[in-house]
Amino acid sequence: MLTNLEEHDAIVRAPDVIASVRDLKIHFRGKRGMVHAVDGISFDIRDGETLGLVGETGCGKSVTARAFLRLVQTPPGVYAGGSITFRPRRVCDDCSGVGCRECDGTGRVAAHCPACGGKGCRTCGGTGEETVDLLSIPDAQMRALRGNRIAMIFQDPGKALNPGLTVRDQISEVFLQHRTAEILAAAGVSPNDVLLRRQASQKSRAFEKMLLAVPPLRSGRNRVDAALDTMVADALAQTQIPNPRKVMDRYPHELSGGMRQRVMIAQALACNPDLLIADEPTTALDVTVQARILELIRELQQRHKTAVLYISHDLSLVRRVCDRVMVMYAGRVAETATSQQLFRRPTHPYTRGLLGALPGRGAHRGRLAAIDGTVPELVDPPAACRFVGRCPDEVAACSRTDPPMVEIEPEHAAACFVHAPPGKAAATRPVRTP
Amino acid sequence: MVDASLSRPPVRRAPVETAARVRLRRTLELTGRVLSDPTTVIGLVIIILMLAMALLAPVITTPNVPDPYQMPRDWGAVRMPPLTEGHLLGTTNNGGDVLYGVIWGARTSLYLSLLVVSITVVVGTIIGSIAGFLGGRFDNVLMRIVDVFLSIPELIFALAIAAVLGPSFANIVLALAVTFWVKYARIMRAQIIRVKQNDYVDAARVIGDSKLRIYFKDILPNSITPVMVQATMDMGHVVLVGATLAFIGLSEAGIAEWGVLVSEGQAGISSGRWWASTFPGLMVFLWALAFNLVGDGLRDALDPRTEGR
Amino acid sequence: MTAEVRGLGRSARLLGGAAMVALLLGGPALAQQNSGVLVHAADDEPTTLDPAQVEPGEGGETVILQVYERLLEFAPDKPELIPALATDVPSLDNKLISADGLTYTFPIRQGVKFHDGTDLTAQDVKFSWDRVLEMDLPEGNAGALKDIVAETKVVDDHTFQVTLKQPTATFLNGAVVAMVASVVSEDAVKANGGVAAGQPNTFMQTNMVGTGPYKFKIWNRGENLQLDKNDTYWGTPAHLPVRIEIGSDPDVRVLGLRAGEFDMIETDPTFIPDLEGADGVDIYQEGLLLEPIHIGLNLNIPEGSLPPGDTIPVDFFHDPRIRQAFNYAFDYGAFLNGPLAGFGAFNPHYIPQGIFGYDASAPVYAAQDKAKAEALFKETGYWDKGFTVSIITEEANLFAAASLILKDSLEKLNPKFRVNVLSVAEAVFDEAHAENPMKYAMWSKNADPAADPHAYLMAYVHPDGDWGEVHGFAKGYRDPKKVADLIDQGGVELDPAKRAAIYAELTRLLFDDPMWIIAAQEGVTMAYRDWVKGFVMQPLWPRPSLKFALMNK
Amino acid sequence: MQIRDYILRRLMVLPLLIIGTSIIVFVLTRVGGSPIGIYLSHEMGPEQVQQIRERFHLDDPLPVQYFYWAQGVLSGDFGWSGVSAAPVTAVFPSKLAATMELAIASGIVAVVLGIWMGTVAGARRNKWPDHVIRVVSIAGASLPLFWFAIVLLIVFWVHLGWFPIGRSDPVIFDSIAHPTGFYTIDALIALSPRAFWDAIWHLILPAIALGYGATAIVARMMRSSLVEELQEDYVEAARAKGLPERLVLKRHARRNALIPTVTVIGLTFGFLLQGTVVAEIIFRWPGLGRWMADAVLRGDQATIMAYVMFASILFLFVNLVVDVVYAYLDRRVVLGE
Repeated sequence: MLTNLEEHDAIVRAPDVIASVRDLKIHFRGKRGMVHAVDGISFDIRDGETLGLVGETGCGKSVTARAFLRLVQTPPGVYAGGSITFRPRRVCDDCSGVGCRECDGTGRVAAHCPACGGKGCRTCGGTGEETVDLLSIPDAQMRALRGNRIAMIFQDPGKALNPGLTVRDQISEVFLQHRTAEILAAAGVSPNDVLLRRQASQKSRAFEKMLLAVPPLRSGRNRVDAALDTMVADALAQTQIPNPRKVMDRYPHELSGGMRQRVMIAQALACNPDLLIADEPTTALDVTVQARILELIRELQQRHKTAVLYISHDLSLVRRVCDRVMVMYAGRVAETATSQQLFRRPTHPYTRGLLGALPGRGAHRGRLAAIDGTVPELVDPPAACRFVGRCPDEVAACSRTDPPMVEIEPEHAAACFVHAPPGKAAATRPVRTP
Repeated sequence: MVDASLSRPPVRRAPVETAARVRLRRTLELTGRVLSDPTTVIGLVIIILMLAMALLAPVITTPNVPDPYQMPRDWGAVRMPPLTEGHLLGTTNNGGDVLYGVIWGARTSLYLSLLVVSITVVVGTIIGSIAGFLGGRFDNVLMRIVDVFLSIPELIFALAIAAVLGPSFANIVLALAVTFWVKYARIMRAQIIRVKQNDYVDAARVIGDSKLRIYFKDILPNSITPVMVQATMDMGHVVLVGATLAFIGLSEAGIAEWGVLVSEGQAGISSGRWWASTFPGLMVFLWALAFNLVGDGLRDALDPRTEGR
Repeated sequence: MTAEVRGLGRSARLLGGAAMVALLLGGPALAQQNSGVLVHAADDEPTTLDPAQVEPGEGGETVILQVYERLLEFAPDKPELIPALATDVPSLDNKLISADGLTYTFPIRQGVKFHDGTDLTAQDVKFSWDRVLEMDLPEGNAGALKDIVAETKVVDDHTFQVTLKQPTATFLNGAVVAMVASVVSEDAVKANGGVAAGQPNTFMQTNMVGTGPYKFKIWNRGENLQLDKNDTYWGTPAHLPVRIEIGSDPDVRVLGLRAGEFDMIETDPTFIPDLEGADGVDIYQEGLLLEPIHIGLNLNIPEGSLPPGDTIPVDFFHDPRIRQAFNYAFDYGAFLNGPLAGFGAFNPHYIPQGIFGYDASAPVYAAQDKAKAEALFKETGYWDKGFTVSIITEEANLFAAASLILKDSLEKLNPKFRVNVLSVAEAVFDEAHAENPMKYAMWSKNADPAADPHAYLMAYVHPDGDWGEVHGFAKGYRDPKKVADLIDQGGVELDPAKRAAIYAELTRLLFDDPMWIIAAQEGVTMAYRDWVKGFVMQPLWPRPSLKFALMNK
Repeated sequence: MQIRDYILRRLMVLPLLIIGTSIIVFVLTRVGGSPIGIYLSHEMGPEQVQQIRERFHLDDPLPVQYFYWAQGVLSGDFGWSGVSAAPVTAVFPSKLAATMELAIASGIVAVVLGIWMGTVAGARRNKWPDHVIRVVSIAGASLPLFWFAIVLLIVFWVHLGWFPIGRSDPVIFDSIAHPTGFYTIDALIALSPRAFWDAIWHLILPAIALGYGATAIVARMMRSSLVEELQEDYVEAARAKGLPERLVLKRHARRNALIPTVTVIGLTFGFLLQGTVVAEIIFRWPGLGRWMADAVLRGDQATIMAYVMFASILFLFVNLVVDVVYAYLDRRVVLGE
């Protein structure tokens, strides 16, 4: 699956990396040409960390996030190049997912590479861990990861929950898709019972449902349902929803925004995923609720040591939540750094502009510094810094070639000819990992 | 939050466009969008051909004397098959030239649809505007009347009216007009109520514009679009329903009208005389199809939700 | 049994498309369908089955003809009287008509049973006739008896006697054979509502207890009406039960006949060309209907009542030259060859071909004569003035076609002439038609058939007759008195030669003084499958007068 | 507002609408002319005509005439149907059953086929099935029923002989009892496969002719609402949960897309109802539509009134049911808006 030795190197050097994006390009076929929504970005997500992905609307951050689940609609989208490698974990044998010392409390352990059985080979980059390229695995394998190893929280829980199904129906789908064996075990049903197994994996057809409504078979169905209910209730309880058994029977429109987002989170974390993608999870919520939801995500993330890709346009929020931050602009990475570094020493003029636009940072009350101009159109862009035209510091080179990512200090890199000139600092070689 | 600047960066001021320029640009954009859909273009082409046929009817045929809307009946050449000399598409039971009927039928249909649609659009728009703009009791009474009209399927209503008025072309026009205005009144009222709530209407009110001026300057231009889409579709629909009434037997004797021709011609189909009703029936189909395609395209182009369909 | 055969036919039809195509492309003829029943597709749904209520010419008559019987009947294939419930046709010769022509005696057939099992007696006949006279329903044909009959009498169980108000040449041909004179069962009527003046009998509207070769079985409104064989019929029993399919459109009947689902269909001549040459379809096209298709000219238009647009003065048709000009202008050939598809005959005047008194040598309007029409219009001054006149007609039938031809004829003659054809719904036409005075200048329909010339002349020619009064013929005839006298003489003249001479004179008189445009006399046409044996019909009413009992397949 | 209150409120408005409809139709028909013609024949004299005028109160002012009509209706007398030569109420039930059987059969064809077509088109948007279905459904909305039905008749009855015409084989029809008037149901009650087959056999062609247009309406609505639903976030969320596409489509998108589709079923029903007039003429179907067409051609006002009233009441009722079902299905809807 991986073809480039250089890519392996990156993974070898950082064994705690759970997902690794290399030169990802996602384009959209538009009426006037190819829109380069994501145009060659590279970054890693480390196990258990929270990586903030910041940028304004249309900079490609949501597209990047969806690429992890391969949810970008094709057409009009096109995966134009690059890779996303991912190391799915499996449930810890010792504690069956509850969390023990063996698995550092996460309930997950690394899965052995199916190609080499853990000895280390090319496929797994020598780590011996199972490694997949999310952009090239078959659909069935992708579906097995979705909601299971990689989960997603959407921006507006009001829209991302199906209005026509109860909370129970929606959360139980996750279990039905990924935890069939557990459901059957909890219900005390033999895994060989085809009818019930199909029910517990959401494969029943209409006539099977009718069969299952007939008295002798009904008890089995009821036991499966009861087991499922318990799992759903537990998942909801994790998010500190009071009265989970009652909430289960509600339709989304009967719940408040905060409650809906809790349901969404419960659904996302139901299978204890390795990577959680949170796409502006608090934007659609009231300010007061936002804080609590953030707190909840943070707490759950720490408890499960789940890696989180946190997408936001809100820098102040990112600063509170994230370990590291990546700033995107017009489909490119502008700057990556730890949160502290970024706020202490913003390097890319765009990052500086963003920070300048934050209230309470040097500007007078009521006067926010704005970045002049608009985001460039991304239709077949030329080789040049994307910030050209809006940048206060631009030089001639900016319009001629793409600026490479240059490491300024450890963990901190930027793509700017002016502020991170290639060949100037000690670490002048272009870096892939921040 | 306060980070609105991020999600929507302030726009560098573009050169100011006049309202007229904006309208022109929008129209051009709309035209472009409409024309980008091949089915819409097919519809437009059919419409243009139909219109050409209707308008040029007196040129491409020899009009029947004294009334060109009557079929020219050649009683000595009844039931002639197509490609007979002088009767390219054959003749009817009464010796009427099918080609003449097809061509002048387009003119009759154009006449019918323009008449009905213009009457109903004007009446419906006025009534709907009054109801929506004034509101209150007047609105209530009007809308109850509209409800009553809408509680009868349109063909049945038109059928009942045409039946009572007696079979004639004018009565079909009348029956369709009585039936169809309601739709426009309802659309227009809903639009006006929606548009009325917009800020620019309030703004105009604050400036002190008169009600009539507000109506014509701000409300009407912004609410007329759905009416126009409906009118486009109805140009086809009117002919379809009108032809159905004519088929049932409510049009005039001997008139060059497609529904009448199908009705006359159906008697002969079993004996292989397919032409007398096939061609006119096909014309009704194409006519309705064309306006439906264009109306559909127009609606999609105007509706942001279905963009990129 | 029937259904099984039918089912078999279906599966055979389903066997394969290829076989079907082969069949269509001139393979073996269509297999006989609906065996064991005669399927007749009728034009009209009956409105009533009661002879006392049925309107002449209406769909119910077809059924009444089969189930009820009358004292005398017309022969199956020609307008000739034959005995039915009476055993003999009265005549002066056999003394059953009294010498003064006022008393008719009918010997009643013995051993005839009604369908309910009761015996037929002279009392039933008297009851039937008296019932009609007493009910006197406006929609029915009571007048046929009421205007003539003075008294009915039961002489004995099997002898019935009628006394007339005055000698009437048309009594046997016009009244005795009329459907209204059908003999019904007294017991059945008395048991089901009896007789009430002016009130229809609801039992009799939908039930029939007669003596005919067919028994009434069921009437599925809008679908069919079924008749069973009467196994105890006094005469030759019927071969097959009958199903009358009702209410289908003319073209559907044509299609059904071609598909073999119908054994015979009622059709007007327009459809005959469609059926000619069709496999397995025979067409009956002999004889003429005795109901000339005519266009009425109103001489009695109330001032200001014409439809908008009409420019003619109300006395337009008072001028015989105008009426003649119209007669010359009409394109007779077009009507005969177009709508009638050649089935019919030019009919010059109001004694149709096939009726006593028809004069083949009389001058006729049988061809368009534009020159004469032009000359006459010029003479009256209308050639240069022009005019617009409306003609009212029922829509989409032969009458409408006649109106269209008049329109075309006149408008092509002179573009200043405009004829508006108002083709209206039947009810609208009927209302306009029934009004006196009538509010339209012209209308188009056909005449009511009769067996005697006097009936035609009284209805359509006599200045004091039905239409003569409504249309004010007295204002238009050059010599109205002479017309009236000739008709009156003809009505009482019992010597055929003298009577013929009177009618010949009248005919010539009417050629110069026409009151109608008579488009044509329609041909009798029926289409039937060739597997129907013994198909016969005769041109008089009821139309079609088919005796189903005689047919087999 | 509770669904129950909503239904009650709608039910209270219903009679007003019906009365309003009856007044409008009554006035319109009477303005056009007197209904007397259907009762006349040309043999009648002026006295007889006058007698009939009086019998039907035709010389009274319009409101009085309406009063008589309404009074009759309330006592179950819808007048005398001239075309049937019987009281309206006597012929109505059997014709109603015939028409409803046809309309419902077509409706089933339209709903099942329409939803299927709409789903396929919506799910494979801009692929060839979508284009085909789009053309088929737009054509369906433009196709003159009177023409389409004739073409079907010619091909399948006259030329191929695959399907019969009419509603039944009279012999088979008469061989079973008709407690409901619905031929198919009666055949099932009578346990007669032969009659049931006969009923279905006769239904197919008219149901296709009539159902095609309605199918187009349903398919179009289904497609557009499915397309809309497929763009909703919850569909993406469902995919993100790992659901296979089949479940995403059926359990999530289609279920919600059906809700707006329900609303067009009311509209479709009106379409079917008016279509029966034409279809019944052509297929010789002994129902209300033909009855109406006859009445129209013969100017039989009592029948026209009765039919229009029936149609509007049914139409109103179906729309009420649809609205209630819609409100029940779509929990987002705010009642009374």
